[in-house]
Amino acid sequence: MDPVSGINTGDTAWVLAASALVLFMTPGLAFFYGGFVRNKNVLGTIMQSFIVIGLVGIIWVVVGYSLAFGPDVRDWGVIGNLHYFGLRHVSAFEPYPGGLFPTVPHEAFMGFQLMFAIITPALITGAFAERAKFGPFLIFMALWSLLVYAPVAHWVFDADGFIAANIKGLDFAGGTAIHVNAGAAALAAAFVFGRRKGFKQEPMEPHDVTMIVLGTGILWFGWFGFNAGSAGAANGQAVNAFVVTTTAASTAAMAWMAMSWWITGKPSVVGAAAGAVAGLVAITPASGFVQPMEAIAIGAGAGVFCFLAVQWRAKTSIDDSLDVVGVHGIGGMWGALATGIFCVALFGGNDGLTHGGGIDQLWRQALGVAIVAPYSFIMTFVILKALDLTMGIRVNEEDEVSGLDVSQHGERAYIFGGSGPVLGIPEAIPVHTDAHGHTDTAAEHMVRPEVGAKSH
Amino acid sequence: MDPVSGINTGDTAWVLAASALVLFMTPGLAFFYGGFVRNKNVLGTIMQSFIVIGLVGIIWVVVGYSLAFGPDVRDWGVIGNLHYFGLRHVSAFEPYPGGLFPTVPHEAFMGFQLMFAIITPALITGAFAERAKFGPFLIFMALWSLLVYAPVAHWVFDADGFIAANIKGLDFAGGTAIHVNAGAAALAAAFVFGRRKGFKQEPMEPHDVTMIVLGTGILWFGWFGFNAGSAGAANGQAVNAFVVTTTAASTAAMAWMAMSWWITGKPSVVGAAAGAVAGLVAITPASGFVQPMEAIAIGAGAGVFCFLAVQWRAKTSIDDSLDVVGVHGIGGMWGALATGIFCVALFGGNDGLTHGGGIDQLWRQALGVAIVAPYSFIMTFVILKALDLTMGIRVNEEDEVSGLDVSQHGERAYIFGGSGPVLGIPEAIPVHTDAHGHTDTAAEHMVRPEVGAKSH
Amino acid sequence: MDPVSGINTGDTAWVLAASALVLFMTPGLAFFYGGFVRNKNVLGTIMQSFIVIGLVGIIWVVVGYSLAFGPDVRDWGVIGNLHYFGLRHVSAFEPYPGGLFPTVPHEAFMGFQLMFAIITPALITGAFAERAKFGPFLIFMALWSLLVYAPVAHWVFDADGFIAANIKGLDFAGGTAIHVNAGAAALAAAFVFGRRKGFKQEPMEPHDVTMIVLGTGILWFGWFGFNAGSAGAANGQAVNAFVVTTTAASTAAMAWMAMSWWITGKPSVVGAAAGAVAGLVAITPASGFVQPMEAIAIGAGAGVFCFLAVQWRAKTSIDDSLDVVGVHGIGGMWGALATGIFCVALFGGNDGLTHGGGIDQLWRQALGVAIVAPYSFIMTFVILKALDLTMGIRVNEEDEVSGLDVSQHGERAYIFGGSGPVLGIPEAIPVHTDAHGHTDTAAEHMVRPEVGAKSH
Amino acid sequence: MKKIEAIIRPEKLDDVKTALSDKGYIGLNIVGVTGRGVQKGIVHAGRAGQAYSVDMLPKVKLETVVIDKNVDEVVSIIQQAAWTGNIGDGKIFVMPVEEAIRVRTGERGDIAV
Amino acid sequence: MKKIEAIIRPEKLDDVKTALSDKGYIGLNIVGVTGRGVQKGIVHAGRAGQAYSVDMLPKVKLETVVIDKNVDEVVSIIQQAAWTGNIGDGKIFVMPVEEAIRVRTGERGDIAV
Amino acid sequence: MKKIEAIIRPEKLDDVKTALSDKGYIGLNIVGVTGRGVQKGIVHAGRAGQAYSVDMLPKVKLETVVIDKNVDEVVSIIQQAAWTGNIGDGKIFVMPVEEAIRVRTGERGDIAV
Ligand SMILES: Nc1ncnc2c1ncn2[C@@H]1O[C@H](COP(=O)(O)OP(=O)(O)O)[C@@H](O)[C@H]1O
Ligand SMILES: Nc1ncnc2c1ncn2[C@@H]1O[C@H](COP(=O)(O)OP(=O)(O)O)[C@@H](O)[C@H]1O
Ligand SMILES: Nc1ncnc2c1ncn2[C@@H]1O[C@H](COP(=O)(O)OP(=O)(O)O)[C@@H](O)[C@H]1O
Repeated sequence: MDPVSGINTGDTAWVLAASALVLFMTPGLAFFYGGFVRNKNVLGTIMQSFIVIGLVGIIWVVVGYSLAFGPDVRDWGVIGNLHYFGLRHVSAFEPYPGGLFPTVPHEAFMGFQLMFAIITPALITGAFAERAKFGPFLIFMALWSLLVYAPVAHWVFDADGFIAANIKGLDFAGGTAIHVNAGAAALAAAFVFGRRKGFKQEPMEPHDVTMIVLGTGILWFGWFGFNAGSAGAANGQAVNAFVVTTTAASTAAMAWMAMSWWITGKPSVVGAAAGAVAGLVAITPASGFVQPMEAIAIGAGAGVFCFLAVQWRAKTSIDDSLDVVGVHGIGGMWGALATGIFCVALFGGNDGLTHGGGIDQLWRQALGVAIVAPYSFIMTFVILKALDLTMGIRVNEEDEVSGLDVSQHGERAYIFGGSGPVLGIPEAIPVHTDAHGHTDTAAEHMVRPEVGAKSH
Repeated sequence: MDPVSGINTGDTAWVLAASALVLFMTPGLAFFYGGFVRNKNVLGTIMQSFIVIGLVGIIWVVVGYSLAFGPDVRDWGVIGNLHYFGLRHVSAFEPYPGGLFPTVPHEAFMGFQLMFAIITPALITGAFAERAKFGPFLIFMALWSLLVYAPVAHWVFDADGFIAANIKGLDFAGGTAIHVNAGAAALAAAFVFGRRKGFKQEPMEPHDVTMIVLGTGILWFGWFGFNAGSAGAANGQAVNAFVVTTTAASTAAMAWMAMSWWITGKPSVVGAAAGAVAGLVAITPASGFVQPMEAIAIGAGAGVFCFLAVQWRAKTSIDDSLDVVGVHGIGGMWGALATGIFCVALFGGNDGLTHGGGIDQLWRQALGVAIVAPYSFIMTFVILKALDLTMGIRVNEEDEVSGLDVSQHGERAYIFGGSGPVLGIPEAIPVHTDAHGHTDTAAEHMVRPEVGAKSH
Repeated sequence: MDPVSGINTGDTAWVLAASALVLFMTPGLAFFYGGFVRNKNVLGTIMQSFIVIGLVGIIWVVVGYSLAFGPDVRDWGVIGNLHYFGLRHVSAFEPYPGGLFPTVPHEAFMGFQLMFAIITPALITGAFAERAKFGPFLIFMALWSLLVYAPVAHWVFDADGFIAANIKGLDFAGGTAIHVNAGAAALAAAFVFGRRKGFKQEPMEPHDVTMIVLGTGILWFGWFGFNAGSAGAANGQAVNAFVVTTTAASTAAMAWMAMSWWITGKPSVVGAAAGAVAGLVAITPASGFVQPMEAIAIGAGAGVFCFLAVQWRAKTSIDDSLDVVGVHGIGGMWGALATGIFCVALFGGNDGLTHGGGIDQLWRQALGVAIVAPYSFIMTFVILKALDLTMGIRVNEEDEVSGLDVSQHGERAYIFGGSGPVLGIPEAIPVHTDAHGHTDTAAEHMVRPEVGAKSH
Repeated sequence: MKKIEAIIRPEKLDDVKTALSDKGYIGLNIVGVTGRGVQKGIVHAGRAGQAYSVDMLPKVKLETVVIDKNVDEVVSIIQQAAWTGNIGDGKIFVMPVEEAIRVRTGERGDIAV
Repeated sequence: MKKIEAIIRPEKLDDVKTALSDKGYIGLNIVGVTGRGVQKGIVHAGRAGQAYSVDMLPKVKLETVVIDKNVDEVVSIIQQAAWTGNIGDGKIFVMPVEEAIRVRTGERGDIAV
Repeated sequence: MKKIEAIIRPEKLDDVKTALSDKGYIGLNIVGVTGRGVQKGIVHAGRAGQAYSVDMLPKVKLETVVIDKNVDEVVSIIQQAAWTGNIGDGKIFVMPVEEAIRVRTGERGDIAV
């Protein structure tokens, strides 16, 4: 440890590795979601996560970080000021003056938080999969990042934020700030976007379950950075967060699989993957404060509660397409409350219900959720409604039938389906030509001399 | 380094990162194996690795760890006691009292060992790919983890274990405890499960070689955690283990490819991938004790010996479907012996044959293998036979023809094969209805109003 | 930190993790490239990256490292001597005597450099995708590694190299040594290999865009090791390199996507992925010397310039099939120059154009590029021409039509295309039998009794 | 009996299937094909998104065997349901079938379809 | 000559292929199709495993052109080998073929098949 | 009208397509099939690269409906373009078509194809 700055190389090494792991989660999420959608929407779905790394990756370093972790405006605990605008005053050598991550450089803390800021809005995209117009989608993500994520992160994570400082809610790695927040936004989004064409009429099955498992594997791997990295150091709390994270995920995977086995007669692979994610979500807020045997309880709860939530949702007419509410909303809420139930003062924080602390902490946890969820729901609803009225947030029916890949991005994911592989023919995007030979002009001007029949 | 506890943040950071890497290996293995099987079994195969993270992830923290690394029962060096049951007495702040990983918290050592305990049984699944009934499979994994892995890990890894303490076998990261162990179990499993329907009559080719390479890439990446993490510190031994690991894998990939080129006339991509894994297996026990140029020898041996073993196996009637014996059994054995040949006292351990230590260490290595392999073979045989007689371990013929994905999990991996992609039609699982209209009732009760023809 | 050797565990932990990350980039590259090619060439393309890990993984530890980082021959700054042949004198306990990475063991520095040596030649393979004969390809890679990469790495990275020492060009993680170098080689390779059959006549679209995004995700993840690892320590420079790396990639992904949106009317997913890679390339040389807001400028430039270069290339008759020149050549060049424009003395190095340092550093940067690019171009041209005249570097037309997978490796990537999945029939490689029943004999001798019709 | 082969737009398949079943025509098979006709398609090529015009487009072939008297009705159902009025709507072909056998029962002739 | 088109269960394909080759009928083609008939199928939907009933099922179409005198034998081989007795066993259709040409030799008529 | 079905080698598809369009025959459909005939194929099996001989090979089926007077020309174009002279070149079948309807216009008969 550097005696002047207090920077420790071991802690810094861990925070750097953890940040890389958390960045990797967003492509992981892209595959997790991409596997769930139909073939014709896989690129659009992957893109909705992937491009958020681009979009929020810029917004956050320019202004988002300062709003979330800048010195508090008027000491209201509501929002940070622009002291860190453009990362001015964010040192690569001194720690964050706000007290978090005291043994690593401030810029490393910023980079770690960046990865959280990226994945949170990306989580919401599952709620409106297969039907969002790409342009308005980008604007939504940008606004949500600034108007919802940045303030909520300030409230919950920043030492001056009112949930952290006044309510004293515990949220180690973001159960409330990230999962409850994204879950509530997802619910609002499902309402504003409305149901997909064919919802409950056509099967809309995952087009590639192996892609779902790939995404799950990457998420699990990355979540070690997410939770154990949130200790901000390679210390005992990080080690314990690491262990409880994997334990909860294991248990939830088993629990969800068992539920699917019991209810449908077969142990579902998709269910095991979804369960693992639910367990990772639920342990997130608790990971710095609970012990491994309690992680088993949290994981089991996550597997069962989220399964039931998803099963219930499937009976409603809400098209939260990839069950963001059921997994992140419910899982995050359970995790936030479970933190109040199972937390122990060992690593900092308080003793919870099962450790003689009474319901005090549980109450604080509930309060945090009760503030963040409605805020996120309402803001998301308003932003999306405004965008819908001005630009329209949803693709038209024809584009929805064609799929996002072709209609939004002009691309197709695979050239081996259908007659493709044998024939080596890419599945072209048909030009709309009416009977008089008039062609869709947008495309026309850039068409090159024909290929195909004329090759050789 | 903390002067009281002796905990070092740099070492802890490395062990945490290494543990995450090793966890990631199991999904990697899932893809490696998943690519090899036929389309209809890919989910079942992936699940057999993936769910072990769930199953053993619970068993190990509850009791497995204590059996393997708990204080020795009666000082026989055979098994640990229940001192660490439920991770009681496993500190997040103090190191493992057993002497291993002295500069990282005990709980980190436990977490690192957890990842080993997960992947080892998953390795065996390749031997009985495409034909195991899922329920009995889970029980087998649980029993094997407790009755085979935990004691063998105690013998080999724990300082009090009789192979480590008395025989003084060297096994840096698990050549004997993991690969020979899994390989011997695989042989027993191949015998008890018997051959797949159509074995040697129908081609049973990898349905996705890119998935095999993906798995190999993840395994190689994760193996740095496996081997270099086994140093328990970010020290010279870790650095050397890192380098020899990649060197051996490189050489073995080249060697296997060369063998396939020589024998079949074409350099096989599958072979290069299999070779890399064989090299990683072989260097595992040696990685803490040998130098890079010797890693080339070990890798070359792995590529050649494992290729020959696999080629020979293909001529027998043993259906070790994904060649676990040939790669992990033979590769692990070669690695264990090669450790005795090439080890050098530089990093601890002894001087081996080529460093003036004579055959002493080689002999100890052989003894370790000679104890672990039969133990694992016999125990596995007995467990599986018992399960087979009571519940049956193998799917029935009809389910085997349909594939594990549909028969065991009620799911299909891909909706882009056949007419799928063009038409967007999921490949449904046919209901068995006899000519009188009687339908398979298990499914019936949960069937919702028809979709498809009636959509819109 | 060890007071005698100066080795620091935190720094070592970070360099180990970073090395693993960089190794993982090469499989990432394999998928990035593999997704771009046609179905029939995906294994051949993946193999061309994957096997380089094998090939250069051996060459480098035996001799390449010594040429690049061994003590300078005659103090000309041109090449290292054989002092480190076979990694003799490369300590696992003491740092590299050449001054780089002073707080980690020499062998760790070697391992980190190994990963760079592996990925650089692999980058070139995109230029001659879908048409290289495998045997000569291997020889080319080996020669290029020794005759081009090793000396250039010496010039640029080694403290005694003439670009580093005399020209004082700044190249933090390899803009000139790696990307400009590979880009120039790619141009030469595109010329010598010539155009693919059907170039500009048939569409040659990516057969799997999700694979491209997977590769991009892995590359982005791994690039944190590449750039932040190049600091050789878990220090402020590493932290800043980490942040600017992701910022530049984000910006370039957005910029390329915006360009494609503007020019073609749709925001391309392939474009966003390509853009991210271009941004990562461009920030590479600058990452140790610039600040986050300048990374936005560098990323934006990378997105725009590389897009234009690729668009321009598409109008020429140069078949640089996967646009290595446009992305790595142009991106690397822009990055090298941008380093001279934006660098700041804060982390070492000099002040550049925008920090009051005048054009001095920019000039040095340009000089570095002007030396490396022609050297690489000419050497590559000569090596390939020589190989072409002696063994032929290109597959014959029939093999090109069949695809590399079948013709070079005797394998097919997928068995779910066409009628495969429904039918479970692998797509066999037809035997060429003439009308008199004479069969291609190479295959014949190892044909087993027929399967298929005769099964059961 | 006649076999009716209809080459239609993939996006119209659902409508056609539904229109047929609404009138009681259940039995049919579909195959993904790649068709060439007057209609052209576009492929966006390469990272810089150059557009190519191609002449091979994904189509769906729907096949159903019907008894002679239903041919006209089925043809007209398909034609209406598959219609968009733009080039590329496809073709319907009618071909003779001499015999039909139901595998399950061995029934032959009109009763088998 | 006649063309025989058999729509069968995918899991019966191997048996049918073998039964045909055992009697010396080698030449044939197979295509994956999606069929609709009386038989229904199930799709497990979503993470909570809800089951849907669907009416489109994967089938295999086997096509072979045979000379007139072999039609009955081939039909009955296929029927027997494809039979399970449950709904969904499929259909066999026989259609006229006017000419057959072997590409390699240009031979025409019965000798070409 | 006749339907011409040609089973050809996949690698010859481009040549056949071009040969047809060069003579003005644009309309056609192609389907990937798996064919069995005299020709054999090889599968490399397992990590040690054992070779198996198999009898099912990937082929392409090209279908086009043409008016009666063009049948001979189209058959011969295909035959020439698909020819390699080796076993496995494939077959061409000609079948009767009773009616053709263009979905877009409702036109029937020769004018529809
Ligand atoms: N009229 C028809 N024309 C063409 N194919 C048909 C027709 N009716 C049924 N089929 C095919 O036969 C399959 C089996 O039909 P189905 O009615 O389910 O059972 P079965 O043949 O036992 O009566 C269907 O899935 C479909 O592929
Ligand atoms: N002569 C033909 N034989 C068989 N199929 C044809 C023929 N001509 C066209 N088709 C099929 O019909 C589709 C539509 O034809 P096209 O000429 O593009 O438009 P339209 O049917 O509106 O005149 C083609 O893509 C092809 O699948
Ligand atoms: N009787 C048949 N009916 C339909 N298709 C056939 C028949 N015989 C052969 N074919 C198709 O023709 C292809 C080539 O046949 P094959 O006997 O191998 O060579 P050739 O056509 O040169 O005699 C086969 O793979 C199959 O697709």
